[in-house]
Amino acid sequence: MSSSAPSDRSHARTLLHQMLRIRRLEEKCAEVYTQGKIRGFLHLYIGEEAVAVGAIGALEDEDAIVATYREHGHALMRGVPMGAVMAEMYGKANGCSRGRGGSMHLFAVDRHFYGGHAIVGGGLPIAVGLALADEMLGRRRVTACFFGDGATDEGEFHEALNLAALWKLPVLFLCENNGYAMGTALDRHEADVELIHKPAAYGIPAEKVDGMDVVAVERTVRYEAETVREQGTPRFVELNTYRFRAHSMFDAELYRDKREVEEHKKRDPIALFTARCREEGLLDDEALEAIEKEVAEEVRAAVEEAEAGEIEPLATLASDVVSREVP
Amino acid sequence: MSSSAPSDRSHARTLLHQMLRIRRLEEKCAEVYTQGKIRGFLHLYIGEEAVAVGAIGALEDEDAIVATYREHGHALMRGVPMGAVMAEMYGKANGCSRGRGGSMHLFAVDRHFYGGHAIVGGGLPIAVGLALADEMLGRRRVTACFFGDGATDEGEFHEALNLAALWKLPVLFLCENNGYAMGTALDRHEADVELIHKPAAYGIPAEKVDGMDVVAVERTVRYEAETVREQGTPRFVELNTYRFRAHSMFDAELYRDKREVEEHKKRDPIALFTARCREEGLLDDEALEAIEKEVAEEVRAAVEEAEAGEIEPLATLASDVVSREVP
Amino acid sequence: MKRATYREAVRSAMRQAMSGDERVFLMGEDVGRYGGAFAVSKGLLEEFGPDRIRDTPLAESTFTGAGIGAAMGGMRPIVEIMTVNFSLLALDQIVNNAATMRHMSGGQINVPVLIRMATGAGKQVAAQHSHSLENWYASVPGLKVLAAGTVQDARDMVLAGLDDPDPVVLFETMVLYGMEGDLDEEAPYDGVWRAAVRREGDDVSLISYGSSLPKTLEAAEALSKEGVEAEVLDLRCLRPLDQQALEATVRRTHRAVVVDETWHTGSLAGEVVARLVEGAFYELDAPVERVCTVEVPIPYAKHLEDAAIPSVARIVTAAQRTLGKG
Amino acid sequence: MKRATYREAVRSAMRQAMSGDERVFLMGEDVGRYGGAFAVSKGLLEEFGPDRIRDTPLAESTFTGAGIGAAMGGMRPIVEIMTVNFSLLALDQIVNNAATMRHMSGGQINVPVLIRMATGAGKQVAAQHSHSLENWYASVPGLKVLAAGTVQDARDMVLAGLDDPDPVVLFETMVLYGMEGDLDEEAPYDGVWRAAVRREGDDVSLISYGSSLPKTLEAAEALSKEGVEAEVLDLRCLRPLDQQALEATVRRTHRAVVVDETWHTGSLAGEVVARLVEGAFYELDAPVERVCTVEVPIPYAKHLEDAAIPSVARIVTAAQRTLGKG
Ligand SMILES: Cc1ncc(C[n+]2csc(CCOP(=O)(O)OP(=O)(O)O)c2C)c(N)n1
Ligand SMILES: Cc1ncc(C[n+]2csc(CCOP(=O)(O)OP(=O)(O)O)c2C)c(N)n1
Ligand SMILES: [Mg+2]
Ligand SMILES: [Mg+2]
Repeated sequence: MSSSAPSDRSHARTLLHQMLRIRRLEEKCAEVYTQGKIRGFLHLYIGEEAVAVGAIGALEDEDAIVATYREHGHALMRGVPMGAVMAEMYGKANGCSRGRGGSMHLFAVDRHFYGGHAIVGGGLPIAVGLALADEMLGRRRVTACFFGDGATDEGEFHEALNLAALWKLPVLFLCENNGYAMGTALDRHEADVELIHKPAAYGIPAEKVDGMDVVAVERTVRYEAETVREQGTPRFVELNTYRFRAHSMFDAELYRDKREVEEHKKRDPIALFTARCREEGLLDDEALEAIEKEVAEEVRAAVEEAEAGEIEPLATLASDVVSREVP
Repeated sequence: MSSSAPSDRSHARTLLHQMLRIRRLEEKCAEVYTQGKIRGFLHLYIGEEAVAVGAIGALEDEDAIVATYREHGHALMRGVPMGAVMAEMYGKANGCSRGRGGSMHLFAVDRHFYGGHAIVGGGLPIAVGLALADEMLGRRRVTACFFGDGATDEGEFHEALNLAALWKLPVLFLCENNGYAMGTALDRHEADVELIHKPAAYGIPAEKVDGMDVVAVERTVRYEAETVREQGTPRFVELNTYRFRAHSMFDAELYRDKREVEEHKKRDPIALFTARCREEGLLDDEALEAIEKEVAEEVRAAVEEAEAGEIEPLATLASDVVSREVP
Repeated sequence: MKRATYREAVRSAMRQAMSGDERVFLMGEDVGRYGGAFAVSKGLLEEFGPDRIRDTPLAESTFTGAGIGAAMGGMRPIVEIMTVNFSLLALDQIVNNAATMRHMSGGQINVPVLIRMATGAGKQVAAQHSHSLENWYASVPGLKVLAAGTVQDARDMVLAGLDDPDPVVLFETMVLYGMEGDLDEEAPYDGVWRAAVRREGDDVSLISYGSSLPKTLEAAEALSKEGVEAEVLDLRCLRPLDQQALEATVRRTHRAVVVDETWHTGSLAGEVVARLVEGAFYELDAPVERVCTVEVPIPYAKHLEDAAIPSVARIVTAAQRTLGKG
Repeated sequence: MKRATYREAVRSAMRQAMSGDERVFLMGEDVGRYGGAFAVSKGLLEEFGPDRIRDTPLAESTFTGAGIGAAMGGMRPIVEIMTVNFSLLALDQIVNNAATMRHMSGGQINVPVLIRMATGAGKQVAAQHSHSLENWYASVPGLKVLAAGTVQDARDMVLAGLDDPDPVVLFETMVLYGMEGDLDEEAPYDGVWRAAVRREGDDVSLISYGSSLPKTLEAAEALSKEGVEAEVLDLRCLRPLDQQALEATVRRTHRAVVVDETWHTGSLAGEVVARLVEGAFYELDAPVERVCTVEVPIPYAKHLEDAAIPSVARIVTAAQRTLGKG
């Protein structure tokens, strides 16, 4: 399977541009991490870019997003400036969460980006609640909830699907199945690896899509999101993808074979899509170079912004714990 | 649907006798509860007796049992003396849990009865663990895990089914579906009321049986338990039944219509079975009277034993918190 | 001003809040058709309908998380967790989401959810159903914690909790639901965030809250008959604790007994002792005493349960010890 | 006697236990193929095979409960919960099952499970991944709680925990896994149930454990340069607490600082203060100080995280305050 064709030149450009923004930003993150400028857990999305780009590109701007700790790509796609993302990882006050959250907790509430969440499965009930508020307030939007294959092991996954289905809430469950929960392969953490059987037990319609094919992801998620918006009931999409890098920066990758990784790299979503665009004559070397240059410049500027950022004064250590002191 | 026929006279007698022991004991419990001799939560099993009698009758004595807080019938069927059960509810030292547990926590570990558990869904992981120990120690027994329809809402239910299936453990999941979780009807707590769809999502074979038909329950559970024993993998049975009494003694039953209850009482498992046995000429009035007399005497003696029991001395208040004080 | 039960006071407050603010709604297990496990929400379904009185599945973690999410989405949810015992299943959502969301987002969002739960022992419901965990909740930054020990507070705390922009955990005492008292349904309610002196006295301070408050007041009367005048301080707000009030009372009495139903080790009473040491050490003329629950999972048998939890007799004896008597 | 890291010490103990007792096995997330999130169990899968080194699904409540059930069934499970943060999802099983089973069955059954978890902040993993909840676990009757602050204890506590017939929760400090120290793999290990004096001194007692122990020892050296000789008491066993040792140290020094990484309010340090008041009030010449974590969800930024958790400087200052200096 290769990648599907985009509708036109500008569409092709947008998709590739967005995937490259994520790829290059994260390559830079890995680099500065080794310099100790980013610390803590850093979960790279490299190899999975087509999922966030296709899926979030298919949503409306006012749709809500709840993501995991592997959410740099999702934040960028939702319009969080790259500089604010990088500054957050640097722990600077100009970060999108003022340096309080770091890589795992990127937030941009004004863009309806309700955060990166670091407890596996913990974001699902939040997404159901956001959709409940929409339903009760008559706000016609979709809440897109991203989570991994590992999250389907957690009880909250099942409770959340049941509640969303029982109460008929507009949640679009987006399962990023990259085949592993940390070092545990899908067939060693789930008795039935056919993940779309799970939503079926709650009467939630579900389908699978090739997560390495950005256009297919976009098409599928657009259809599913529109259906959720029209019918106001939950739906589920499994996006099959693969993590090219280690789970986090502390992962020796003992659990998988280098050859397996190489095999999957042959289906690099960016390479596949670029090839297809060339075939279609939608992008030539010149256009590609232009995109790479633009992205390189954006990354450079983002690092600059992060480096230049101030840190929060110690005096504010305990600020924003509560919004109001008791009278 | 009426009740299926038992194999012979003695079989008929045993089943009816056991169901009546539960029925009459609990009627007495309700009576003494109003006198304040039993306190706390008291969950009556009246109407559901065919489930415990048929299911536990179909198990081997060494099979393990994990039950809920609605477990008087299960304890009796597993051979816990009626006096020890009644004394426990009286909070006496001669109770099966020395008066520490009460109605919701009947234990008889020597009979592999691993307790009544009061946290909905909380017993399932315990059952999976008992089966894990059996598997690792090469002990060929089945762990029968009872839980209600409400427990299927809890995340632990799903986690436990997944783990049992993934690790191929000899657990027999027995779902006592009485149509309500306290005051919440099944269709208001589960999006898909077809409960056997849930085990399917873990590749666990499942079937339903009429829980008001003691012989059918026995036949089904015998087959399922034997299969678990042979194959060493989990299976699931949904037992459809109905609770004739309030959820607990604090329930005004605002959530269901008296007529609905009356409808179900027409399928009283004891009445159905008695009628069938008469038809088959397996039990006559004399035999029935004899059973009732025997049960009445057993209940009387149980109350006497409970009344006569000593209470634990206050000096032992904090005993059995740990099994060994630290050196 | 009228007479009402603690249960009716909570219901009255929820009714007032839902009538006044469309965004307020109640969700929890059996709050609707059943009328609430303790009949607290009885009648509200008929009055406000199933959209605002929502029976949930048995899924504490997710319905609590959904309440948190709904609050993030602009609603003012009241999440009823039937009892604190089941809140163990929802702790991740409360501690890792409700309490952290504002801080880890750099102040972008607040979580105005009111989480109500019944707490405490005394009903012979044994080890798994008799927990008191106010001490745990009171230790979590990002949460505010209230515990109602009077009928008026049962009403006021619901309203104050709903007015607050942050996640508020409200502990209702299971054994007090039937207690009668005066209820002013027009009263201002912002006072609940501060401790209240429920009885004045100069000899010893009895510091308490929630389930232990009535016992503590009774103990004060008993002590009075023996010529000991105790001041009774009701903490009311367990997070943040009213440090001023704690110091003020021992500055008057120089002796204190802290009464609370959490287990002795790690009890909230222990925190109060530590704060008295930090803020008023030189005011203390005797070791501060704690009357808490004996370190045992609550047994079913009545005589054992009674012996396990704080009693009037134990409070009286402790108070006398601080005065060097007995 | 050899040099080893804290991580290696835990591994060595698990290897020793599994070699000596067929019933011992390890289960948890990524303990096998991955080698353990912190590489603690690295190599054990190859040595003991997948039947005894079991990777679990991401289902904390159920795999912990399964460990409890397996213990009831005759095994000696080691349940590894990757970090204490995720144990919030397993609390119901630990508190309502492991801790109560023996009592509510009237003593019929015990639960010999060892639950290991990494704890603490200091790695910039932010609010949801940096909790310290030893205070909560230490408050639960039916549990025993250990916290390893040295390489030797990291080994000894695993073995002592496995020998114990009751549920034992062992806290391993995330930031100490790489710490080197002396390790005697033949040493007896029953001493871990009692507090240990890690440094003698007469001027002030510094009471600590786990993650805070190295900082406290460092602070003691700094104080020594200023002529203040501090006694450092390592609690080691957080439940039951060693009351004798607590009283003995203040009887020597009459001043104390309790250092612990749980949040200040409701901290384990607060419990220690309350116990000193209960058992040695008249020995105290100054208010007991607490050095705990500032009341904020742990922020990601390093300078903020460092400022939030106990530091050598804060310990030194607190010690000086107890001596009326600064
Ligand atoms: C409740 C919980 N348990 C364990 C962890 C540690 N952990 C972080 S990511 C992860 C794997 C999650 O896998 P998956 O859901 O497939 O997401 P992926 O990392 O593959 O994107 C684990 C076990 C956690 N963060 N939360
Ligand atoms: C985790 C948890 N939540 C809530 C309760 C309160 N509660 C006790 S029984 C019950 C209903 C359980 O229904 P079901 O599982 O169908 O069993 P049934 O009572 O019908 O036999 C509830 C909600 C509880 N004991 N545990
Ligand atoms: Mg994955
Ligand atoms: Mg039911």
